[in-house]
Formats: sequence, structure tokens, C-alpha cells
Amino acid sequence: MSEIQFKSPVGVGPFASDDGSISLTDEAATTKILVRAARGTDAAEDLAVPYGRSRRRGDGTLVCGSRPDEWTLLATPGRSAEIKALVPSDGFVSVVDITHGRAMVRVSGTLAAAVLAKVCNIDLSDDMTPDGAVFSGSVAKVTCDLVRDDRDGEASYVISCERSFGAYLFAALADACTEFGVEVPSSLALH
Amino acid sequence: MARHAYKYSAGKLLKHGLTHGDWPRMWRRPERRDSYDVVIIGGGLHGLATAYYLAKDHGITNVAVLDKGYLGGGSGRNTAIVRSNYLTPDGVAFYDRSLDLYNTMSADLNLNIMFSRRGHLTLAHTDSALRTMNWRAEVNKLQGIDSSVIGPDEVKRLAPSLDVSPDTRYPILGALHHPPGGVVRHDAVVWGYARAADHLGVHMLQETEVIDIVCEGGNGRDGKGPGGKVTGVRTNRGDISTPVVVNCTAGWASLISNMAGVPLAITTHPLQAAVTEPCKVFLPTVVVSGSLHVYVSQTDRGELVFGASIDPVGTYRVNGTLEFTEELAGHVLELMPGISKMRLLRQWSGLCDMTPDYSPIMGFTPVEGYLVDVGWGTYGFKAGPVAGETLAETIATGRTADLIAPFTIDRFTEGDLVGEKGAAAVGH
Amino acid sequence: MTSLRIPSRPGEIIDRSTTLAFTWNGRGFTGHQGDTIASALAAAGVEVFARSMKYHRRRGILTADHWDPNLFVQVGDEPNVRAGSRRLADGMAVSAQNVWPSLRWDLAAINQLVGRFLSSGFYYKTFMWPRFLWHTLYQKILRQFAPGGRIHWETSTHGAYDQRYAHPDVLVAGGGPSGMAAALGAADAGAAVMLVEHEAELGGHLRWGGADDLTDLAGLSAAVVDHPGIEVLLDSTVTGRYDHNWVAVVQRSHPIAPERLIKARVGTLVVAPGLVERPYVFAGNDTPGVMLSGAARRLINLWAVKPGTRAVVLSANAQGDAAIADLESAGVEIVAALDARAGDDIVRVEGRGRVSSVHLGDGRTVKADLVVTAIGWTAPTSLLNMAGNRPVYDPAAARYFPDALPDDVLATGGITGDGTTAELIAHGRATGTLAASRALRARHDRISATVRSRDPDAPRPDVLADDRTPLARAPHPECYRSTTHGMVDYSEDVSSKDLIQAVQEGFDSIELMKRYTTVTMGPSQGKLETVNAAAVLAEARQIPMADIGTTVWRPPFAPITLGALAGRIFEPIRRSALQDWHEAHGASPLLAGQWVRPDHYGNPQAEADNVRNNVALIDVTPLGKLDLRGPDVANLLELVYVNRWQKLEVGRVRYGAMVAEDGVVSDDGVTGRLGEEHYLMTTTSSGAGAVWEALENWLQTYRPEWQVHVTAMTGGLTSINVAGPRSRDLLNRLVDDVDLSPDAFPYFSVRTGTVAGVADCIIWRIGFTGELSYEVHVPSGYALHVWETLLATGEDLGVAPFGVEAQRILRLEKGHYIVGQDTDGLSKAPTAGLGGLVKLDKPDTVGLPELKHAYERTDLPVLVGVQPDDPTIVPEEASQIVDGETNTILGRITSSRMSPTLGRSVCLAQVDPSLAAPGTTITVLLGNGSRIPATVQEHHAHVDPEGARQRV
Amino acid sequence: MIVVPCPYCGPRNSVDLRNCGEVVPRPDPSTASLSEWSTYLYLRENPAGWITETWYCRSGCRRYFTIERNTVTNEIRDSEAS
Repeated sequence: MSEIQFKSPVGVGPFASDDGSISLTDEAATTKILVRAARGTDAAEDLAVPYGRSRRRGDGTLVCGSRPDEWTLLATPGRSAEIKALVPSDGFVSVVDITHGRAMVRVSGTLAAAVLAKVCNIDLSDDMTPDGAVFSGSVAKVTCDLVRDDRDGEASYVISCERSFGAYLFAALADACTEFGVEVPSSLALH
Repeated sequence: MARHAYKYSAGKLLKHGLTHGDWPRMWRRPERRDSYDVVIIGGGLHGLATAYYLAKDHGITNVAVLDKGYLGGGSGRNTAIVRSNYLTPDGVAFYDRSLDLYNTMSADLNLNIMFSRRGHLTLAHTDSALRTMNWRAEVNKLQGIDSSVIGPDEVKRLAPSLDVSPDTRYPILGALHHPPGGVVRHDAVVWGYARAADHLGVHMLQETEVIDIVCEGGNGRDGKGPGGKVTGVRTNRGDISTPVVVNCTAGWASLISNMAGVPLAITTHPLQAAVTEPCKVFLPTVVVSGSLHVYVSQTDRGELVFGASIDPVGTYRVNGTLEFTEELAGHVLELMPGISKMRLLRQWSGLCDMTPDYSPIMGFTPVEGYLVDVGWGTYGFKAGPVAGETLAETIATGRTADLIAPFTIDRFTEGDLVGEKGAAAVGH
Repeated sequence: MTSLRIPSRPGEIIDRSTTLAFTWNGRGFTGHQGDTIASALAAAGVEVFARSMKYHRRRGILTADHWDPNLFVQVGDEPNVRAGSRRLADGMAVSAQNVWPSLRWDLAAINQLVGRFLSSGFYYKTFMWPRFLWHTLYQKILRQFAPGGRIHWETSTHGAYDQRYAHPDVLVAGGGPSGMAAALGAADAGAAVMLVEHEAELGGHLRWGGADDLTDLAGLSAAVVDHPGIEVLLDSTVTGRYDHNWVAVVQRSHPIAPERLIKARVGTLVVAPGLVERPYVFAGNDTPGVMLSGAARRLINLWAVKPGTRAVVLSANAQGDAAIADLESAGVEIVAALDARAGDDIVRVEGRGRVSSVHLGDGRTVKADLVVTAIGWTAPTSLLNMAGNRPVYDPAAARYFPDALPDDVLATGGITGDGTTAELIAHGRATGTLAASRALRARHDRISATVRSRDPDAPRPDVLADDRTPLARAPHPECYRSTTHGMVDYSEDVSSKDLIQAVQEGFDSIELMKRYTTVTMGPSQGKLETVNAAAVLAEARQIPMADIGTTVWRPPFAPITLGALAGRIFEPIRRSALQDWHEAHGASPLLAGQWVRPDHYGNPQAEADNVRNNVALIDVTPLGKLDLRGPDVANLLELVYVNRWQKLEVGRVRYGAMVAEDGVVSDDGVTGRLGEEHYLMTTTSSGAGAVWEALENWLQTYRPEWQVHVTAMTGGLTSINVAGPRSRDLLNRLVDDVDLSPDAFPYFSVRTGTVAGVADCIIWRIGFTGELSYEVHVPSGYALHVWETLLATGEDLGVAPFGVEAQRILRLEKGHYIVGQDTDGLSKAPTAGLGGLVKLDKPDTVGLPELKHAYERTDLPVLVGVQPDDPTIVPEEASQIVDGETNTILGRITSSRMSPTLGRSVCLAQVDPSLAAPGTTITVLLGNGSRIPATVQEHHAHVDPEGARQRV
Repeated sequence: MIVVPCPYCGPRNSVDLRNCGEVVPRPDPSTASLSEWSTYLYLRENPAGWITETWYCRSGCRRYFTIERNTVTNEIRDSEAS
């Protein structure tokens, strides 16, 4: 099946400002595994991080406490089977591959928080939303799951939403970036 | 005891203008009596209209209208749109009578209520909305109501500032056009009824707040509740004895009704409205979009008056919210992208008494002598005159007027709701 | 025209080295950088800026700031621009509003002559005779006279308005001395501060003050601008304070947007707007040349404009006294310096285009072209009102003061009292420090309560006690009205005489008076008028001011454009993984809720034909899909569906209908059992979200002991329905790990397999069309590959895509009802014909008592198949079914189409039970008024009622 | 925009949640009379003061919980999971 190409709902970008203060990248192909595990199960013990926080596992997987008793595992593309297999399955545990079900966009740079402040009502200051924070909220009126996953000391946010909203979400974020010098093709115009 | 109304006329205007003579009071601040034949709680449109028709049609003049604030209560807070193009025959018949009364009201009350019969457009942005418009139009026609579905071109002709291009997010596929619909100067209606009722001897007691309804014989606390009967009310200015108490308190209906031990199928929600700074008149009709939860009309002074649907969260708070104005502006600009430079001048809100089937609760209750005229939700203003007329008839004759028969309080326990919700459910 | 510009002033904000060209009513003018439209015109000698609303009286500068009711102008396509505060820009085309044909010769000025007849409420009392004229003539005339500028809706667009969110610990509303000091106090205490100043520079009244003021200003503003903890917003206004300190700020002249709305969740709001100077009520007080002391001082000191040549000044306070000095320094002759504190007064002003003479209280009449009054202040308590405060009137200080405020709102500066600049700064600083201590405590608690944030290292900060020394209240005479009558509301043309008349007519409470006369309801929203109106009311009722109360100030504090409130318009659109393909292949888009879908590819009837005869594909991705896992799924299904689910075997599929607790049909769909504890539920497209929330609600609040995990899969599984007699042939070519033969894979079964090389596809043998059909759910990243492979592989089978419209036709031929179209907000299970499905003997199911009741009733409408006797007539949907020739309604057509299969029209209808029997002839009223006969059918289905075709 | 204290996420803007109204106990559907059921469906206390109501954290943790809110002041007392 490897010859069949994974199609992202976005299919444009990446975009960045000349001074590198902001960049916008489509990461839809990221492997995304949703785990629900009741308290006390091995899976819950193993994944460990509480709701609202995340940690980078030895195998590079970003383990996100995405909701109470729920985790989202993010890994490089094509690792679904491998990642799923790693989750202890005893007790009341569900493991669902949502790679195809969620669009994913990354906003990075010193101005990332300023961009998001135009489309998201959540306080992104460092003490409220430090690196590693996991949260959900409305971004340009679409419900999204967000992770602050800084890259080389610069703020970076991974934003995922229901796949069918992906193209719209990317356009809305690109529109928010234009204030900070990011050139965006007119085909992405909001209105 | 009825006194002669001071007749307004062009001549009088001229006389007062020339002599700078004083105009007479529109109404008195009467001395409260210890006892009335009928006590109406709520000095808004419904209460005043009921009092007026009690006196005028049935000669019952020993009537007091109590309001905890000033005359008009919350009626001055609504956006004063009148129409009769409802979905159910019950609704249509009722509101059509109301429209009749509005048509002759200026003459009847000798006060210009500035009824502007400018036409009423309900836009359809989806197939299902269009289907609902057709449904309403067909029912309306059968009831003899002037109401029809028109296409985008005709919509553009009636309201040129609307964007009817097909490629918008909420394309205007058509509209239900209701030529007799329009707007009324709400304060004028209230003052007209107040003035006329006053001249017929009705007492309007402002700043008089009801703190309890006195009952006896009921199966609840203090003789309240089913099986009992009303003997009077307690107010912040003293007790009043009366055999008949009428609850016309809209958003506060539940609180008053609980005083009689009669719980209601009502939740209180704010309905917000807003007005812009004046601009030269460009919008000739009333425009409503159900899908976008917005209605807009332009006053003779050039202000755009906006309304929306009720706030989702039940509350007695009338502060208004920012999100209301944001959503409103966004939706208005979807319809009229060219007016983004107009400025919002003021926002306010009133309290609506919402029922599960978007229809009122009117008439007798399990407590003898306690009647309700509540549950009007967002439709109260349109119905004010006919509600007053039919309620007065019900009080005077002791039997429920035909027009309000569908709106009995017990329909909720007998699973027989009124069908206006049908439209609401499929409307958008 | 001679320039009234005077030599350079120490505090002037104009850049004389620049020249900006603009036009006023078509004539060319110039000004400098830093000028407002009004100051530039005043410098050029312009005296009349507008005509008043009702009487079209000439109006000149009154306050020379944002609130000036006389300075509304049109700038290009922007109406109602405040010339008193809008900065001049090169090339501006400025014109007067509310004038016809011109500012100079305004025909409507005739109203002045008849003005005495246009007293308050005159329109209520006239235009009634004859009635028809009201609708035809009178109203048209009234609408002609509507004030305000012109909105150019034909050419304008929504444009680049914008919004953003902010989360400051302390937001200071007002950049005067107290406000700046408050910002510094808060920032020094460690708070993140947003300082919002209404005007284009910081400083408030210091800006037009003396040398000491300017020194203080320089120091303060430098400290503020340099402070890293303070974000300064100029030319911006706090327009509203809402519950839980949700604060709206409108930022004007932002680089990327004409106006930007900032929505801030604020720890502590510090209100420091200063004071608004109040006009004096006397005959002719709206004559051009009569202005407030603040206006005179601003014109002279900020823009170096000489406001007149011979001035009468009426002063009741220090600002008035300072104005006298400023005027003299600007070379204005003071012909009378009147001290209101000593009982001096102005009785009347003469002059039309400009003040010519002034009658004084002592009987003298003096020649003058300028009258300056400084008789007191209005405290702009709007934001405090919005925080629940009702200010209290203090007769000794002749103004209102705030009393109790909520913990998260503080006030400082002139609004709370008077004092030297040093005292104002001290109070401001103390207020800022206090605000910070409260905000930082709140922030600490918020962080501690928020799961995503790191637990704060520092201990919970203490909150300081409010030990601020209150500002003193300087005694001030109560100066409201002279012995004559004059304008109270300039923007509404309401005079003190009008107000007194209203009181006499019974409108004797501030709210009634306001509604009757429209006083305070104009664009300045009472900033200048409210207190004078209250004073006149108190006078008329002969009661003290304190007993009057003021009208409640409602948001916004300053008007804000619809554009800024809307911001960027975010309207989420949902697209399936195949939508790009549909659009590239000529599909006409259909907006269905948030989804955009292919309505048809050119010929829906042919598309439907192809389904009946060959094989066709439709993208039904918007279909709601919920993945259900756990041991208790069957229990959940038993609860939320009206039918039974315990015995559904693995690999089997069942149709289910849902009702709400009131028994009304709410949603339907099929659910398949993929594994022992694994089900996939489908819902209607529009109902998907609601069903998901409902399931979570039952699981979390009603049956928390049940073990079920719900995952939304809608967009992740692209749903392709392969429909038609040759659909099995087509799929056989692309599926090898699933046996598609009828016996191995019967109707209403579900399998998991590989389609066109894509693994983990879910294959349903179901269909809405009535033909043999398979619904393939493909992981969306590979959906386009599967779709294109199906089309390529099936060419010889005649495969083609079909759209939503063709599906509507096909499903109606089959009599499948659509929730929300064939049912409505009151349709209960019996109406939808669910009789065979509903199991009333279940111990618990949603809406059970209502269902039982519904099945006891005999009066509920019934959904039936209907065919017009004339097969060529297709009744419009929603056509009414009536009782013969009468207008009694007995039902309605809910769905209607021409059936390509039968070559006749087919319908579904809701009818009165008396008409439900098969064979009954009913009367359908068409849109054109004609009544046609139609016959009730035995089944909902018009085509293949036995369902033979889909079972092959 | 009021702040609703979600017991799982922390304080959130109300726009991120859905208000589900007054908490009303559900009668046993197998035994409830129609009028008992109607009372559960339609009759509300609707007080001017404190109510216990349910909210759904729609854009957040997707949990239902109840809080006490004052319908006159919008003051909110600490919430608990339901």
C-alpha cells in the first residue's frame, strides 16, 4: 500500500515570513493514535502524563494528555501499526487510529502566539500555556486540539481539527499570518 | 367616572405652537385604592391593552395596572416589528387580528403610533428554509394573508442593499414576502393605551412592585395553588384586595406565577437588540434571516435597528453581551457587505418568557381569579393588542375567548403543543 | 481666507513643516500633520460645520473633541466621522452632513420657522389625518429628513477589519495623569498592563495645560512608553465592560485595519476617563461661536488656532480661569470675564451664522464673536455602570460620583475627585498598585486551576488593602440652566423647553422623558446631555437632583463600526477528501450546513437513471459516523434507539431511529457491528454533532457505569456509495479479501477489507437508493485513489458519479423519509411510520412515556406515499392538502419529484389520519391556486416496494 | 462572555461550552405517568437567583458537569463533575 500517496486536506504551504518570525506548515500526515484507558489500566500507567500536559517518549512519540482518561500519540508518518502495538491493551482500553480523521497544522516562531491571539481566545502566556501544554479550544470557530511543542527554543504550536475543516483552518491561520509579513496566495483568501 | 380625552389634532398642534400653551397630561398619577375589580400586574403593552379593552369593550373600569418601574415596562425594549405570516392557522388567525388592530390604532387611540407598513422579508438561504417559507406562504394564503415566496431578483428590488449574488456563504435563494408587515413606534403604542385607559378611569400605579399574591383554599402553601382562589395582592406600597389578578409580566412571569402557586413551562432568556448611528435612509423594508438569527429595519430617523434570537443561557440579566454584537455584525455584513462603516450606537436587552412550543400561555389557571398572559417569548409586541382584547373578553365573560383556546396552560401536561415549533425546527 | 493660526505654542501637536491638502464641500484646504479635520478647518476660518438634526440650525465647534455633537462629517464613503478627533490625512474629501442643497443654503432650515410646532412628541400628535397620507406622504417626508451621513453600500465592501484577544492583568481606561500613573503603578508591581487612551496622544488635560503640566506630561509619558510591562494603545477606546471583566477595546487607525476590536479578559479594570465638560443651557447656546472652555484651550494650545477675536467667558472653575489666560495669550480680547461663582450669568446670545452679541445677567449687552463657558463637569461613568455601579449625585461638587464597585474594577482620577496633578498621580499610582495586587492573586488562582499550566512556583500573593487616600471633591456651584431656555441635547435638537413640556405631559421619570423627547439618545449618548437633562427634570418636578437618578449608560461607550465588531468573518466550511475532484469535474456545489457537497454534475435525472441501470458513485462523507467500543455498546443503543439491539450479530447491520425525550423523531441511520465490542453508528449529516453530544451525555451523566468509548470518524472515513445493479461486478474487480457473493455478504451486512489496495476499508451492504449497493468507508488520506480507481475500473460498466439531487430522487422513489423534511419539530414516531420498529416493552429508552402516549393517540398526522392523478404534475414541496374546495388544511406534501423510473410524479405527504388509508383521494392545492386530485399509496415506496432489487 | 470554571480544564470562556439548562431529575420512564414526564420535560423552577445547571465543555474536554449560577448576577459557585 506504500505506493498509494497520502493526501492531505490542506495541500498548500508551507508559508513563512522573510524574517522567520512566523511559519505555517501542514503536518496532516503525522501519525495520530487516540487512546482511551480507564484509570488503573496498564495503558494509563504506561502513558503516564496527565490531561493538559505532554511528554516526548524515547521513540520520538509525543504523548499528549488530550482529555481526561484520553491520550493522543503523535509520531512521524506511517508508524500507526507500530505505535498502536505499543499500547498495553488489558482492561477497558480503546486504541483508534485517527491519522486520517484529523488535519494538523504547525504554527512556529516568535510571533506564533500573536498569530493565534487573532483566532483563539485562550491565554497563551508562558505561565498559563508553557511548552508541553495540551489543550483544546476554538480556533477561527473550529474546535481544535492544540499542543505547545517548542522547536529550538522558539514557540511552536501543533493544531489539529476534524479533517474536513482542514483546508478552512489552514486558510484562516494563513490569513492571520498576513499581518506579520507572510505572503499568502489569494486563493486562500477568507473573503 | 370616565373623563373626556383631550383630542390631538393639527389644529391643537397649531394652537399650542402659537400660544406656547401647555399640553395636558397624558395620564394621571392616581391615588391607589384599597380594592379593585381587576388588578393587572405588568404595565407593559399587554397589561395596558388588557386594561384598555376591559374598560372600553366591557365597561370594567375599576382596574389597576401595577408596574414595578415606569409605564411601558419592557415594551420599550423590543424592536417593534409586526406581522401575521405565521406557520399555524392558530397563530395566523391570532396575529392577523392583531395587525387589524394596529392598522386602526392611531385613529382609535388618537395618537400616531407611526405604523410603517413597509413590507417584511424573511430570507431563505437553504433549500429547507425555502421549503419552510413555501409552507408558511401556503398556509398564509389559505388564511387570506398577503404572503408569498419571491426570488432573489425581487428581493434585490425590494431591498437593494442586500447581496443576492449566488456565491456567498449564505446565498439568498428567495424570501417570504409579507407586504402588510412593518414596524411600529413601540413607545407610542404603550402611551396610546395608557392615555386611553387613563381617560376611561383605569389606575396606572407606577413604581408599585407586587411582592405576593394572596390566595385561599388552594392545596399549596398559604392556600395557594390548584383549587384555591385569589383574594388580593401585596405590594411595596401596601395591600390591594381584588378577585382577579392578571399576570402580564413577560420575563418575570415565573416569579409572579409562583406567588399564586402556579408553576409555568417557562424559562427566562434575554433578547438583545442594538441600534446604529443614523444614516440617510437606504433600507426600505424589514429584513429577517432565520438561518443567520438576525432581523433589521431602518427607522425614519435613519438608524438601523437590529435584533437576534434569544441568548442561549437563561438569565434575568439585561446587561447585554459583546458576543451578541459581534455575531450580529458578522451576520448583517453577510447580508449587506457594504455597510461595514456604519457604527453601532447602543445595545440593550429585554427578558423573554420562552415556552417549549414558542407559543403563549393565556387565560384561566387552576387558581380561580388568577389569569395569565405570558410565554410570549419574542412575539409579545406583535400580539399585544389582540392579547389585550381577547384576555379582556375572557375576564369579562368568564369563558376563554376562541382565539386563545389553543394557548391553554394545560396543553403541556396533555402533550398537545402548538405547532409553531414545527417551523422553528425545520426553519434552519 | 485668512489663517487663524497663531505663533507656535509650547504644547502644540501640529507639525508646521508638513502640509496636508484636503477638500471641504468641494473646496480645497490645507492643514498640518497633527491637525484634526476640525482644527484645520477652524484654522482656515470655517465657522459652520453642520446643520442640526431637527431644525437644521447652523452649528459650530462646541467641544473640539470626539464627543462634539456638532462636528459630524462625511469623509469619502465614511459617514458620521468625528471631525473633532479624526486626524487630518492628505487627500481627504470632507463634506458636511444633513444639509440640502448646501451647508450655506439649507432648505430644511425652514423647520426653524415652524420649530415652535415641532415640540417634543409632535409627530405622535399629528400626521394622523387623513390616515392614508401617513403611509404615502408624511412618512416619506420624515424619512427624507433622516440625519447622519450617507452609507455607500453600493461600492463599499466589508474590508480589512480585524480583531484580536488579549489577557492583561490590568487594563487602564484613560491615559491622563491618573491613568498613566496607574499603569506605571501596576506594571512596577509586576502586572501585565494595557493602557488605552481615547485620543491620539497620552496626557489627557495636561496636554493643553501650562508649562508645569507639560513637564509632568513629558516625564510620565516617557516612563510609560519605556516600560516593558505596558502596552499602550492610542486613538483607542474601551467601549464596554461585560460580566467577568470581559472588556472590549476599539483600536482606531491601526496599520492593517481601519478599526480593530480587542477582546480582553482583564484581571482588574482601572477606569480613569477623566471628566467631560458640560455645556450651559441658555438661549442661543448652540450658536456657532459658543464653545466650552476645553474647546477653546484645545484649539489654542494643541493646534495654535485662534477661536475668535472678542470673547465673553463664563467661568465657574479653574479651567475656565485658565481659558481666560489662554485666550489672552492667543490675542483674543476678553470683553467680559464672568464669574459664575460670584453669580455672574449669561442670558442670551444673538447671531445666526456666528455669535454677534451677548446679553449678560447684569443686563448689559456686549458685542462679541466668541462665548466660552466653563460651568462644570459630567463624570463619564459608563464603564462603572456596566460594572453594576449606580453613581450618586453630590450637590456640593455639582456632579455624580461612583460608590461601591466590584473587586475587579477600580476608578481613579477626575471621575473620583479633584486635586493637583501630583495628587492625581499619587492616587493613580496607588490605584495601579492595588489593581495589580488583586489581578496577580486572580492570575495565580487561574493558573493553579488550569490543568495545562505549570503549577506556580511562587506562593499565593496577598491582596493589598484599599488604603488609598481619596481625592478631595472641590466645591463647585450648580450651574445648569440660565433664566432662558436653550439646547440640552445638541445632536437631537432637544431644548430645556421641550423637556419641561414632556414632564408636564406626564413623562416625569428620566426614562420616560428620554423616550418621549429622545434626549440623550443621539450619537454622543448623553455624554454632554444627561446631567443637564436630569437637572431640568429636577427643576420641573421641584425635587433635588439626587432623587432623579440618571439613565443607565449602555455599551458601547463610544460607537464602533459593524466592521470591527464582525472582524474577519470566520465561517467554517467542511470539505470531503473528494470535494476538489467534484469541483474539478463540473459538480455544482451545494451548501448543506457547514458542508459543501456536489449537488449534481449536470443532469440529475440521467445520474439517477444510471444508478437504476448500471452503477454509479456518490460521495456521502458528511454522513455522521461514530465509532463505538466497549462491553456496553448494545445497552447504549437500546437506550438511544427506539428499536432493539441486544441480538445484533457481528457483521450485521440494523436501521435505527432516535427520538428525543418528548417523543419527536430526532435522527436515524444504520449501525453495524464490526466486532464483539466494536460498532460503527451512522447518523444524518446535520444530526451528527447533536447525536455525539447526546451519547456522551447519556454515558457521562446517566449511565457512568457503562463502558463505552465514542470516537467521531465522520471526516476520517470518506464514504463512497457504489450503487446500481452492476455495483457488485465493479467491486469484485477491486476487492479480493472479502467475499461479495450474496450468500457470503447478504443485504444489511458489513465487512472490513481492502479496496483498490487500501486496507482497513469498511464495506456496508446498504443503500438509500433501493438498488444493490455497497457503501465503502475509506481512510480519507487514500480516498481519492479509491474513487478514481473505481471510476477507471468501471468504465465498461458505465460507472459515473451522481450527486445529492439524484440521490434525493432515488430515495423518494423508494419512499425513504428524511428527518426534518418529511418530519418536523412535532412529528412523533407514529407519524414517521415507525410502528413496526418501536419497542414499547423496553424498560428504558429515550422518550418512552411519550412514545407510549403517541401510540395511544389516533389524531397524529401520518406520513404516506402520494401520487398525483395527473402524472405530469409535480406539486411544489409544502403544497397544502385541503378538504375539497374549503380552506381547511388536512396535511401537506413534504417531498415531491418527477420519477425518471416511473415517468410520473411521486410524493411523500403528512396527512390527517382520516386520509391515511391507501386509495384515498386527496386534494392538493398547488402554488398557482389550482386544486388537483391525488391518491394515497399503499407504501411509502413508489418503486420496488418489496425491496427485491436491493436484495439481489 | 462569562467564565465557566470547568472542573477538568479550568476556567473557560462560555463560548467554548454549551449550557444545558437547569438540572432536572429524570423520572423512571417505565413507570412515569405522562404528566410526571411532562413536568420533567417542560416545567422549570426558573428562579431569579441560584440555580444548579449543566454545562458541556464542547470545545474543551467534552465533559458534562454542573455548577451553581446566580441568574441575576451571573456569579458562579465552584463546579463539580456530574
